Amino acid sequence: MDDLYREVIIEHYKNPGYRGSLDPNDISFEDENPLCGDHIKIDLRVGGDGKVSEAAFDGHGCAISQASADLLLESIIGKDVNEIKHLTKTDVMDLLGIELGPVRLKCALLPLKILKAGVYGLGEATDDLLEEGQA
Amino acid sequence: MDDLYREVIIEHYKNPGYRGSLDPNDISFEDENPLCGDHIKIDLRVGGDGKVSEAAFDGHGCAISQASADLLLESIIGKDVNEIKHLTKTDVMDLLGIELGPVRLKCALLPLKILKAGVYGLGEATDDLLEEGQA
Amino acid sequence: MTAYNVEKIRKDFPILGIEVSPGVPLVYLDSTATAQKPAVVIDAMDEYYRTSNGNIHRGVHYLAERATSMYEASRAKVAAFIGADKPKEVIFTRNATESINLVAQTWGRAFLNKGDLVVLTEMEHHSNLVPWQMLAKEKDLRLEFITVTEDGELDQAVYDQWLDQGPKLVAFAHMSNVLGTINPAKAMIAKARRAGAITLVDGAQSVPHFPVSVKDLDVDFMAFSAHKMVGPTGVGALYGKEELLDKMPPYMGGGDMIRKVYLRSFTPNELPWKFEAGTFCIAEAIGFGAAVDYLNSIGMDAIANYEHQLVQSALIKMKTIPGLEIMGEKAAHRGGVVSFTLPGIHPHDVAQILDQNGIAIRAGHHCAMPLHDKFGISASSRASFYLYNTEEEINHLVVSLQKVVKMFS
Amino acid sequence: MTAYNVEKIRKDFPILGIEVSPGVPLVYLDSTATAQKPAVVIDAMDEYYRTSNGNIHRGVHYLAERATSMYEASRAKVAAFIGADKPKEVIFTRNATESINLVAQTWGRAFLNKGDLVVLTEMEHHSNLVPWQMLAKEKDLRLEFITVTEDGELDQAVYDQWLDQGPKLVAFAHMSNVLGTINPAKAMIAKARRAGAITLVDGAQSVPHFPVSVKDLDVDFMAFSAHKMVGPTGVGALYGKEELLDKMPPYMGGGDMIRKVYLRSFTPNELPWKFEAGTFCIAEAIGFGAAVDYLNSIGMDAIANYEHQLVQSALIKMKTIPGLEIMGEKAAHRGGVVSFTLPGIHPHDVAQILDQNGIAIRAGHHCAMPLHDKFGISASSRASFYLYNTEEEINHLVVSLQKVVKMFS
Ligand SMILES: Cc1ncc(COP(=O)(O)O)c(C=O)c1O
Ligand SMILES: Cc1ncc(COP(=O)(O)O)c(C=O)c1O
Repeated sequence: MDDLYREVIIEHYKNPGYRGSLDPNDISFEDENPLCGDHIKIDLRVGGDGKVSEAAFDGHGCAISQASADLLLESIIGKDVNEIKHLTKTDVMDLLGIELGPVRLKCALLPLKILKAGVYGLGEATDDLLEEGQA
Repeated sequence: MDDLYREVIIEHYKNPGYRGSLDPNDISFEDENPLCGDHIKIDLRVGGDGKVSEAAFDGHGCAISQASADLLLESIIGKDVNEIKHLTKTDVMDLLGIELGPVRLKCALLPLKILKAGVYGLGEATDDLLEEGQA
Repeated sequence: MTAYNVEKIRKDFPILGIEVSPGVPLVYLDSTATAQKPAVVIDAMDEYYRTSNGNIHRGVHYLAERATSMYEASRAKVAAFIGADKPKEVIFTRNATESINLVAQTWGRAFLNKGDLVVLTEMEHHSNLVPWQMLAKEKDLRLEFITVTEDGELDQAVYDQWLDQGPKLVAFAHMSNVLGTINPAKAMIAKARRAGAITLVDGAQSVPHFPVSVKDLDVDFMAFSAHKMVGPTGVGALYGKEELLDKMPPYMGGGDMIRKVYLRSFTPNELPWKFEAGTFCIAEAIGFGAAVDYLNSIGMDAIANYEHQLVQSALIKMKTIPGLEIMGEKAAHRGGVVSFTLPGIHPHDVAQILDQNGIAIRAGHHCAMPLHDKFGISASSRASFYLYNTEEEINHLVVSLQKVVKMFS
Repeated sequence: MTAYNVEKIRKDFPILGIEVSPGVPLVYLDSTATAQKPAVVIDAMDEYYRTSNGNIHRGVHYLAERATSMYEASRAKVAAFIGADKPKEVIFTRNATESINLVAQTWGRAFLNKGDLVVLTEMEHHSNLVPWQMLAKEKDLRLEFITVTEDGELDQAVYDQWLDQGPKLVAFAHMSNVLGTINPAKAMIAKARRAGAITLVDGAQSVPHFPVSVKDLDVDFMAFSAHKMVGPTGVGALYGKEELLDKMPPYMGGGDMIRKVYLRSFTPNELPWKFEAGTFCIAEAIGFGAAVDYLNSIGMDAIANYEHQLVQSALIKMKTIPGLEIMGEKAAHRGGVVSFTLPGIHPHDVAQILDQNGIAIRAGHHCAMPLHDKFGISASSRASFYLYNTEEEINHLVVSLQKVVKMFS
């Protein structure tokens, strides 16, 4: 029963490295998954070189959504903001390393949607954002 | 294939004994079965003794409804009007001598409904009239 | 193209082997009312209940996830079958009737106003009349009708006149369930669009019988039922263009169609679920998907060709019967439906006598009373053909009709 | 009374024998979302499609007549099951949700007016909230809510206050799908009647689980779904008192719900068909009848007793888990539903980890967001029990929950 909740997920859920908030910040966006009440806010600071210098998330929800947020932020530190636009569903699934059914997929992908909506400066975090480069 | 359309039905359909109308009359009522467009009007003359002295039906429709009307009128000539109130579904089925599915049953019973609605002086010919003595 | 093997197809449909009474095999000529189901469709639902039944969308367990993915896979199949771009443009409903009511009650109530013109036709099924009558009464709309010619076709000149008056909606059957007429939907939709009208096609009789592409038609809404296309009862579909569906208010309220609910307000869910309230027809949708797979395995072109042959043959043979008149016989394009009358013999009697010969045809107004009024009759008999009918069945029909005529003469 | 033989009952349900992954048998604790189906129900529909499929009401042939009588026989069975006097007081619908929408859109739109008070409760399923919110918005009605106490019961003093204000309608769940609370429906209905209000009971969770008689309740409307009472998806029912149903305008327009149709007007059919437009859920209604037969064969009293034992045992055992809190634990009358939270562990995680142990429970708001808001949480986990669950399954649940707690600690 434990393969799905690989230790890494429980670990990132219990001891997240990027939990918190950044004020001031350059990019900030929040949204939620009404199905389960997962709520996540992501703040980014971007350096003069266009690269993510600091990142933090806040909110509450299931282990999958919180671990996904933590792993995702870990993966983008130092990356060019434009690179974030190319992140997809697959990248998140690789980070989590597990297979998920449709309902839990929404939890796993919520942080990416929020991150991309913030980077694109959109008003809404839609499912389209989970595909390559879409806005 | 012919048992259901016993000769008597086709015969009464093709050569009805009671087709026509009575004017003046003592009781007259008409109605239809919207499902198949069967339309029947029944006129009665009632003697001073309360017995049906003359009867006639007019209208159009399937062999079953028309034969049923003809057989029914044939059976009530000379009967007390109050007796008609006691006629039921079973009486009609006995006259026709065949078994019918629910749709055709409506055709077969239309004349009885009309007859009873007329005798009871009702505004409408409802299915309740097919049961014993109901009004 | 491999030859059309009707005997092989018949074996796929368990019911086609029954006898209606000892020694009297079933001859099913009533597919326009409802089609028979191949074993693969029945089995798909059976299998669903035996191995995968769970409530959809909200659950995270094995069965809920299986059921959800099967349900949504069926939606994708149905969408592909009618050439829709996106599965979310296909809303599951109970039947074509509900699909039309949905449009009337959501799009219609939101976007039609007093005095607006809605154009229908004289050959509509009650399902594409009554919902508009109800709405017209509520909102004081104006309903006008494209007349039907002697040949059983829509009078395009009359249609043009109504278009000149700027209708807001044009709604018509792709194929008449009485006359069999196949209306020139693509051209009619193009004209409606130029006149600024939204279009709804009642595809209840077209989608089951020949290839239909909503994209090619460029139609705004299309309604159809699974049970008429070898699928189960209890499920149908509404196709709608995304931008229209998006603008429409929800239909029924309840579980699944919401995003958030508070005591006094709610926000609706996304497409397509916005229109699917409560526990939906899950097994039925899965059966619908299996039906579409089955029809695809035969090929809609092959089915349409075969039916065309059957009906041409039926028309020729039926006309040999003295006095038999066919409604809309001369329509240029017609599908596998033949409605007819016999002088002095009520359709109910015809149907019942045929039934004793094992032949299932329909008698009555076929849910098209106004069309029958137009032809000056209250009822007709209707034989209809589908992928599993045969030339021998037509022969049997014709011989039996001859007997009926004899009985009454 | 013969002893309740759960092992024998389990054999009637094919799905209960499956494994969700090799070596992991299914433990189905999600019957509140949808129940599993016994073979007799699946087979009844299968058999219908293989031997009796035809469109109902209008046809005179063998299949049409068979289908019609099977469909109407099911209506009579469902009516008898809920103690209704007349089969025509039972309208088939898609599900409980549609039943409630039907009342809102026909009775509600016809008889409720600006400012009228509608009393609901804080424990309603979205299906008994959203339809009234939609109507309230349209007609400017006033919605008020009977509050839920800490113990998970309806606050009858609050109810009395609303009754003093002369509500036109009181609508509430007979049993909560989250708390398991069984509300004192009979007393509440009697009070509503004295106050002059029409009553609607959402019987989605009561009718499947204990004997319910509309006559004894003297309720005006009751909604329920077949799929929660071992029947198929795609069919539900609305019970309504004849005199009310008679006065209501029709719901959807189309075939079968009409008596006569002209181009610009129609007259509606009699009860119950007035509310059943288009080709209805024929096979599903037949499956519904088979489900009712099955439940009767076990006995609703026996089922209720057995479930009561199960849930009492579950409550005791589950409370041994550190930190586990049960919603509405102290309700005086409760059915076989246990919703709970574990500190610091999201219900979705609980459900998913249990799923890997083969245990199907539900996680989320269970279509009752306002109730969760009231309890200050956004989601809960829910285990629910039905006639086929066992003590061993409860033990398995408890052991697995202990593991979950350990994983997260
Ligand atoms: C109390 C209650 N009411 C209504 C419903 C809605 O039932 P359905 O989804 O079958 O329409 C449910 C089930 O989800 C329920 O538990
Ligand atoms: C042309 C047409 N439209 C609509 C319908 C209604 O279909 P359903 O009864 O499945 O809703 C039918 C079938 O009866 C039909 O033939």
